[in-house]
Amino acid sequence: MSGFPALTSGHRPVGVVSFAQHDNVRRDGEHNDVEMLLPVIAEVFGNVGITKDDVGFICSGSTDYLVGGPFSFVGALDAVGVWPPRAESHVEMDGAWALYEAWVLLQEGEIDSALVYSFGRSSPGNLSEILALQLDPYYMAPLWPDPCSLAALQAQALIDTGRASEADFAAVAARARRSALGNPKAQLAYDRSPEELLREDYEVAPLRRHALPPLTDGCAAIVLAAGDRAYELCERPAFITGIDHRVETHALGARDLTRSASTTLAGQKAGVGKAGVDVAELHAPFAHQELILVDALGLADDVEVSPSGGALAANPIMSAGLIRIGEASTRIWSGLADRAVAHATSGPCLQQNLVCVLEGV
Amino acid sequence: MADEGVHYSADHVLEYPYVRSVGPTVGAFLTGLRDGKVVGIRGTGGRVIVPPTEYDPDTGDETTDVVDVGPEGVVTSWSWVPRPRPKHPLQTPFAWILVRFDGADTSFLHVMPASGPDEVATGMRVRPEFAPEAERVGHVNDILHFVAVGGGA
Amino acid sequence: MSEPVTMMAAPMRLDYVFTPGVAQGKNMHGLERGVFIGQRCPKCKKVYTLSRGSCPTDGVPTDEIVELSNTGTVTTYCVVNVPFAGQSIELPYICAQILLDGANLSFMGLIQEIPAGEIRMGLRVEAVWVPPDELGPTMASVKYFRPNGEPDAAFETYKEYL
Amino acid sequence: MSERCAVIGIGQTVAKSKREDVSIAGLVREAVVMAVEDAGLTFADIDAVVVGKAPDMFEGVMMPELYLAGALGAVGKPMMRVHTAGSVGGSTAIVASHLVASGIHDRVLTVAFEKQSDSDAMWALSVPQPFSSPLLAGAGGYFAPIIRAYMHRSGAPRDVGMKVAVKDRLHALKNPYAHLHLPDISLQMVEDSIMLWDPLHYLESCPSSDGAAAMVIGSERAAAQAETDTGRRPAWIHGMAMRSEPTMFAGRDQVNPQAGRDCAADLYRQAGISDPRADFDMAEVYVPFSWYEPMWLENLGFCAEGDGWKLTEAGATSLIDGGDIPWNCSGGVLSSNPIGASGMLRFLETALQIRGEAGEHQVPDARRALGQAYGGGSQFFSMWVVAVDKP
Repeated sequence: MSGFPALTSGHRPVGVVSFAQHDNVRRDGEHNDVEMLLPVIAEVFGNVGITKDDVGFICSGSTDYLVGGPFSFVGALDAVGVWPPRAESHVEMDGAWALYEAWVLLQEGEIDSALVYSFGRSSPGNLSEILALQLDPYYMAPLWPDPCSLAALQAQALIDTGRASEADFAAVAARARRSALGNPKAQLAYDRSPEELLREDYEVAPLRRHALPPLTDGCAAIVLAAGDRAYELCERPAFITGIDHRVETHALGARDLTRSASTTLAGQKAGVGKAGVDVAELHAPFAHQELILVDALGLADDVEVSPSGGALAANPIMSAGLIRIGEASTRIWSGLADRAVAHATSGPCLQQNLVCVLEGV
Repeated sequence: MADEGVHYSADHVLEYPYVRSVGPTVGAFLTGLRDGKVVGIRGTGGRVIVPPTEYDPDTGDETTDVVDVGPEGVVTSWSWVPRPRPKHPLQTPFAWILVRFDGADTSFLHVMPASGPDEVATGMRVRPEFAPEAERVGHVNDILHFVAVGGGA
Repeated sequence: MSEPVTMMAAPMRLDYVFTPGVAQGKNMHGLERGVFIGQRCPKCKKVYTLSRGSCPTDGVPTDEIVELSNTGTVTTYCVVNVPFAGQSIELPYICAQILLDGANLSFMGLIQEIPAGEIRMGLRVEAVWVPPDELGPTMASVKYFRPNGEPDAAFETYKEYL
Repeated sequence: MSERCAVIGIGQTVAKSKREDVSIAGLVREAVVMAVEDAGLTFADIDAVVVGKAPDMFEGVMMPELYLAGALGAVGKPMMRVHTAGSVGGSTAIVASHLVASGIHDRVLTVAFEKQSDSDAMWALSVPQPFSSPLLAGAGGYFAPIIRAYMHRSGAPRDVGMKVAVKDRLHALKNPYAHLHLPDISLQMVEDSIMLWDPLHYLESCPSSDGAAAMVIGSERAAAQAETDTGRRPAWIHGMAMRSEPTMFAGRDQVNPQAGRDCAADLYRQAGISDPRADFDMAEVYVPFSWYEPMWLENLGFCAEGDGWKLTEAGATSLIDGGDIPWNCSGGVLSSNPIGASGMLRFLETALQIRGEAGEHQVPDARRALGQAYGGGSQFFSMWVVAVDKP
């Protein structure tokens, strides 16, 4: 045991001690949600030699619209086996927010560990249409704008400021997919030059195919443990030294799309700038959004960004944010990083953002 | 007969005819569209919010007076769709545009026909092309699309 | 100026492909052959009907396939008198929880060939299947359940499966 | 360590079958603005917002909290969205309270809502799934067989459910926010109403409502400030608990679910409750179908198993009959059911009672109250205890 990192006064040290994710695939037409989760839950417990009966709280993240039936999270509980009855909750959000809820509960000291998981599939329905239902139901949803079209509005606004160009987007995509070559869970990985990528057609101008995330089926799970329990389960826990999330207005025309004010604020509250950052796993589904996020978090040039390939390499909806926290944690466990930042986003054009600072001792 | 490898799948349709009550503020905007005009509402610090909401989108403060805006405006950002999706408002190549109506402080999302990305630009002046009066019902689609004012960027 | 706009139509249609999964596929493959399939949990040994692939209490895959009986017991029921969207059966009708012999979980089924006033807990029933050429990978292959003439089951035999 | 926290602001809309005069944001804001002002605050004073509702398909807006962020004054703040089926209103209040109990925030706004009239509640609750049986029974068809099992086990006479239906509607007459106001309600009227899902009559079932409920949860410091500013006393939270169990498993007791019993045990341990019937002055419990009152009386330990119906029959749960442990003085879910908000209304009503602000349906000198919500197939439970005294 090596002690705990410095924390905000009154906070309890809580660490990520285990992480598992499903293979990220374009379409799993074979398994249902429970069957996809079963091996992931087994792995996340198996990694640290515990069972479902050892955790004090369970929290999941998912959304009903992906498969077109209400209460999808209810059936998914069967992948855990909540018997005898368990303290359990669910957010209709990315699993990163389920992790936040568990972290809050762990702060109170009654429990020492928690299971967090999330699941979601892009393949059962048409995600471009489904996500339009997240928009203002009177003014925007009736027009059925798809996420790529809205992201492209954001990208164009960024180009208009002169702070970035299509070539910058291609450079982000090329680096992310090259990094993904080293990630066995990546769905989309290649070694292609930005110049080559810029020859692709527009999907929605100014975004070309390379600037878009893949459509992914997947799920993920994390075990959190507090205090000494973290060291019992993990040699070098990834302690959460700051975590915060903020939301912006839904009205795209009332926001500065070229800045992520909510990420900046969450990053400040989480203490990103208090010390140097070795690695940042950013949930930027579209290439230009990584540029906005790096800027919003004030990350220095030497910070390694999304070594997993990020959401451009695999974007399992409702899990891609939680996976960023998992990926950043693996860097702490292995000693490749001492201080990491993980980020999750939700809503069109980076409407809601969570920032988590992870440190090893 | 081996059970292994029997994978079924089936089409599943979720289809509901939602009917939304819109309330006085959204209603004012939709009523305006039906009558061929555009209105906004005053929010925090007197700024004009278009499309209008019951609250200032940043502060949550109650909004106050309904005010006429536009009908012309300026494009604040855009994206260009070469291959429209089946539910998109236009089925030939078009641009999504954020339009700040004259007199407004926020922008409104709609569409504009464009055969290429060079036919739309930030800063371009545009105006709405309304559906014929008899066809307007009080819906964002009462604006068929926007067109450039004076025929160019 | 006419009346202000107060309502807005917002029709919505989304198309999906539904994937029942491996375990339910096995159940459905059974239904296609006119057979109920159960799946046994390797830990608690309970036999689940209509399993989604895991034991709900142990959280492990239910891999062992068990063919179940065509007969079972009504554990509890209700008489439906209310019409609602999606319903296609003449009112009133009986919905019952049916525990198939050899299974450890009941499921809801339609009971016919008995007057609504004679339905009771413990009634022994059998499945009536659609004609062989109409069998499909769906619960719709079971037309309904009907009394099979056996004496009622004792409450003790099904009290844990209400 | 856990910090003290309390309800310091309360807001709710009048529940109605169709609120056709407002948008979704307009409806939610009625409750939210009322709760914030009730606490003597403005949006600027709120640290975080926690939103709850039942399936998004009721309104056809996916994750509607994103669209509502501005309406809720949540811009620039943490915002969360909870969904735990029918228990969601209770779970949402609990998640919000933990944000304060953990010491992270001082003032958290929590809101739950449903605008079912944009659709038809039955749609979202009975989406037909491919490969499943065409037989659909609706929510009552799911619960009616469980009620029959309870009647069989307890030997309760058939009219107990009808008595609950009358009692809660009489309570509702004293609550201006309740959806159903049936001045002529009587046992005969319930019995004469159509038998929906035998043994449940129409008037033994909950309505379908539009409505919203909101509370501000405050820290000890915030509670003191609110009391000074508004003169309203805080309703101190003495315990909160959630428990879940699987929907179906071999040997599951759906009449008296273990998750409910475990949740109550954990709650009572936190709040120091040894005899719920004696220790509480009132309770607001999620009773969407009349028979769930006697079932939950047993599940929550207000009497021995099998005896719940006797309390109901004796009038113990009736405010009007001067019962010793009034349940659902607001009229309960049987009188107002904006599904996503129904659980929060239970929690909110307990706080209203503790503050002595329940008006005509106030329990005299209510000092400690139980709020409970449940959902799914009687598998998700959320509960809290609020009291006049500081914990």
